[in-house]
Amino acid sequence: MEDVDDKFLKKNKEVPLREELRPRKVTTPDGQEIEIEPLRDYFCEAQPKVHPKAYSKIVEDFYNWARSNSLWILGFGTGCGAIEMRPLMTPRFDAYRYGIQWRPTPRQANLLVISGYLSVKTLKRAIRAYEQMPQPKYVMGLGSCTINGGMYWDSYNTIKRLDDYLPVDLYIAGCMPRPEALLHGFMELKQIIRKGEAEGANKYAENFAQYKANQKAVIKDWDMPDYNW
Amino acid sequence: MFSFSPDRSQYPQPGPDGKVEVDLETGKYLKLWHGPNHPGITGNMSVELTVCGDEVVEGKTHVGYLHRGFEKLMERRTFIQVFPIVCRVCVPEPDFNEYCYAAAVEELAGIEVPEMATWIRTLILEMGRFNSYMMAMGGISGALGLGVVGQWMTYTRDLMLDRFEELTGARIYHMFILPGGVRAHLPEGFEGRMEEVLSTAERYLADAEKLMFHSSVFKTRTQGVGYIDPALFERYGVTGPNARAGGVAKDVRKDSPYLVYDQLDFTVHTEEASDIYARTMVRFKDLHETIQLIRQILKKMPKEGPVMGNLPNVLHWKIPRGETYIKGESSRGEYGYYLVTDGTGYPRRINVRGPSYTHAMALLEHLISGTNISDVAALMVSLHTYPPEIER
Amino acid sequence: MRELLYRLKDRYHFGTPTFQRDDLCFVTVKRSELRAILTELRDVEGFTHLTLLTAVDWIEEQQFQLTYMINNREANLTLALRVMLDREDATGDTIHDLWPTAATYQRELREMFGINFPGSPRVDEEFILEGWTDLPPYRRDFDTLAYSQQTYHDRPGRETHDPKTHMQKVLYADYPKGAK
Amino acid sequence: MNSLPNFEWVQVAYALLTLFIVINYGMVMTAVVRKIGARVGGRYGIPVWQNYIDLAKNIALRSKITHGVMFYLGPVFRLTGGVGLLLFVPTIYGSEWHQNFSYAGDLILALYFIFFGTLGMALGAGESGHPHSAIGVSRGLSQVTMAELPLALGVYALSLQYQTLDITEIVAAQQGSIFNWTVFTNPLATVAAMVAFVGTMMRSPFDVVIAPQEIPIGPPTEYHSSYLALMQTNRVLFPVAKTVIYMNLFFGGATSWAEFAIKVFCLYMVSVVIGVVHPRFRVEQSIRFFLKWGLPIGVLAILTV
Repeated sequence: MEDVDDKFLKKNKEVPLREELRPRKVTTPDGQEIEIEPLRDYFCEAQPKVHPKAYSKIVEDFYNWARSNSLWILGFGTGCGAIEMRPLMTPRFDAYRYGIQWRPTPRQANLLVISGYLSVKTLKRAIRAYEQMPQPKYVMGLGSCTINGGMYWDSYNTIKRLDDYLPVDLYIAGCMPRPEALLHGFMELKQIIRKGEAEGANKYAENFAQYKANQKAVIKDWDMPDYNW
Repeated sequence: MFSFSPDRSQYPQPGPDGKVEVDLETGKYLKLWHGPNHPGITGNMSVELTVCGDEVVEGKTHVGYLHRGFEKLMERRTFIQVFPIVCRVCVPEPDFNEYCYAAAVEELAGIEVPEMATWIRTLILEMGRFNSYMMAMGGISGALGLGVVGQWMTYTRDLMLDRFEELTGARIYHMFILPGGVRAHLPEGFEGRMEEVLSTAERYLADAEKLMFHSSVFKTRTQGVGYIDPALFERYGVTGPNARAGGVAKDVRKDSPYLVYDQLDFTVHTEEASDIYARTMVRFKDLHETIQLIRQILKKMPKEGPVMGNLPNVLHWKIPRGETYIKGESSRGEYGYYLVTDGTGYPRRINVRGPSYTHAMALLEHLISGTNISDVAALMVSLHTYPPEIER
Repeated sequence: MRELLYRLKDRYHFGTPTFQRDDLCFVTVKRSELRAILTELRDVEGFTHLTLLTAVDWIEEQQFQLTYMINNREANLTLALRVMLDREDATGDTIHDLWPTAATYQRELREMFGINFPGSPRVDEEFILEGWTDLPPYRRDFDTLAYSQQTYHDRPGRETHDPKTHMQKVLYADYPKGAK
Repeated sequence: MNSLPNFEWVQVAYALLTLFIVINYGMVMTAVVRKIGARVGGRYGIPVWQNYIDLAKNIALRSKITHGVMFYLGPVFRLTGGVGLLLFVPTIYGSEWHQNFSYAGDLILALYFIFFGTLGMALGAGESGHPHSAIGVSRGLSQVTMAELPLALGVYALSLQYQTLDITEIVAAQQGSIFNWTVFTNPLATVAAMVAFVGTMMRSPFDVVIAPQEIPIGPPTEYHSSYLALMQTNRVLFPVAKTVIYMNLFFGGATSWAEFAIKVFCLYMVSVVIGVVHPRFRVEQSIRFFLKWGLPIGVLAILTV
């Protein structure tokens, strides 16, 4: 690996906040004047919490069994891997028979499948989607491009390591991974969950500052609160 | 009978330049993001809708979620190294990129392609078109709530992907067409297995036709919705099935034949209505035409011959300064590669002209105002856009 | 195609045309005459279709080349007009009123090459990139590898070969002859 | 206890037993129905016990947020609608155990409870503040209101025909032969009510409210973990309870659990079969459909009684 090219000077300017997000005065439909500050008003400011496991081991084991057999995937095709997700919903590979379902809203999903490379613009949306999912939640990285950049290793707009930004439970290698590989990945994830090792959400909460620092280093126009729960 | 159509005098009227003035703070309008995390969106893109009641006042397309900087990356790679990334420009129909790029390189470098290779290339392109149309049929039926057709279509597409796998070794990204020809011959017994796939596909398509084109609910949802005025086709760069649905019988395969299309018989299907129904119908007929073409190619193609021409040593391969543009008829319209070389071993500039570029941006923004929110998904799918080729 | 250029030659200044194929021709025009030529070709000669609009960065000559590719669908002719712009302070003329879809191309050029098109709708809005603070990425002096190395972290253990030496070693081990 | 003269406390236990049986029946049946739907598409489909696992999973989720009191009460109201509907309607005719709390005017109460859950959901989902919820609620309410219209007309025709508002008496009048069923004695009212039945089962062509492709996914957008578990319970209970009413009113009721299971399944399958092969209507199109077909048939049913 050649060393970082020091001759190239990266410019890190501040990106101004978008106009509709700045604090300002507005007139409501019934004529009142109110001051709004969108970033504070519209979002909850709570920090993520570490949620302990259930008190009894038997209960926790039962819960983990239920979680592993009812994986609800957020239907968010972030990259080209999304094209192999569709065969999974259809007759040939039918992932539904393993309790895997697709949900359109992050509030009802447990598994975020990052299907392929993440451009910086999508990373922002993926983080928001991830933070809105209820705990415990799992992240699966699909394809070589989430592991180390893959064939986009020199691209200026795609991230290289997904686990810098989100706690990843499982990677599936390949470009692109076949549906059989995905199914195998789901089975592996089930094993991990059943062993009680899939605590990515707690890891995220524990190392929150570090994850945020990584995310903000890449996303220049950070125009949302730190935690979008 | 009283009228069900909404009272439009309550809605904002467009100004002289056709734009609607929207003041969000009156509380009358709602900003609604369709996507990127939305099952009704074709891929990873989003439409920012401003709605008034159930009607869309204004729509802005936002793309860039899939931007990888391909055109920049290609400039950093040698001509042969570009191949692995060129097919990733358009995920559902990657072969077209390979063909266009290979043809552009061949033209500038003066490489001869053996005849057998052109036949196999045509076969690959038609198989890719089959897949792409299957995705489109599944998409439109899914967007209208007919999930079962989507299941059948994706299943049939899987069968065709098996044939791809047999031929090229990969399901999605084949990297089979190289400058100078293709990588391999057809495997033994390929025609018979292809025939099985095609007849299965025809059986499913007959069922799908009953559920879609003979269903009165489907007609109510699609007829007269999403109308594109044929007068706008040229201003907005509408090509392919979207234009053919408006009665413009233009098809690059027919007008300026490339590969072996001049030796094949096929008709260019058109419709007059230029709405979602007509566009779906054109795709459906084209799908049958594609099945027919695959059979024809397999019958007419020579049985043996070299598949790869002579390539220079790729380490020292330099192409003199020049520029060219290669186009072809993809399943969505005119697909083109603009290649500029500067005498070095690397391309100077490659620009991909994807049909979705014009369809999903300017045209969609134009069409979307005035539609019902429920029709947005169907409208987008009926334009058959693939976001990766917009932003590359 | 040749007659067409011959007909227009008297009124406009053309560079030497390159006839790449029978139906494809590249020709350089003057920036001041571009709009008149495009309008005439569109309205009189039937080149009604804007196929693409893009730019090439000739950094050695300190110039941007804008390529307007227009197509006559009846006669199946494609004509590409090249306009050379100065690389410093690059500004083009908007043609969004001739083809509404050109506004999208111009937005992309503004973002990716930094070529401004005053008057084009939404040209200053972000199109593909978000929060981009560096040089426009498609310019030749923007180094994507260095940017990527400085911004994103590599996973240790990844091995990268220089393509030329690696391919030489793997594919052409005995080239040039006797090297082995 | 004057309003319910024959009330005994043991009925509460009996009713809870009914509820338990019906919920379990609903859990398995909806899974089987989804499996059948999947088989049409050529898939294998989910396991029949998948609903139980999903329920356990949703309860097992660790974090939840609330948007306010109504957000919390929304699913509760919705479940109340389902439970109430079931409890005030005789599930098994002639069985003292599964007679529930039915009384002389229960037909009117049942009509009210069909609507109750939707209203509660509207309040709860509205509080979540998500635009998709708000749009979904407005769509859902307008569509359900229109779909209820033919049902109400059919029910009025029925109460005119049998001269009673007591479901038990209506069921009693239909006993004996299959030709005593309302579907044969008053086919017009049955057709009108079946239009409403298909319209309120949240399946194609009338499922635009929760359609993932359009406004994903309508009212329940913000609901998660235990809230969603409550709504899931209701989603298996409510269709069965609704089908029980239809079975009682038009198809002779059930005298045993086996008959109940078969009849409910067959009735449920009506909406499934229609749903699998039809695309969905837009809201105003489905409203137009109910006004054009459901309403005239309902009026005709009243006129011909």
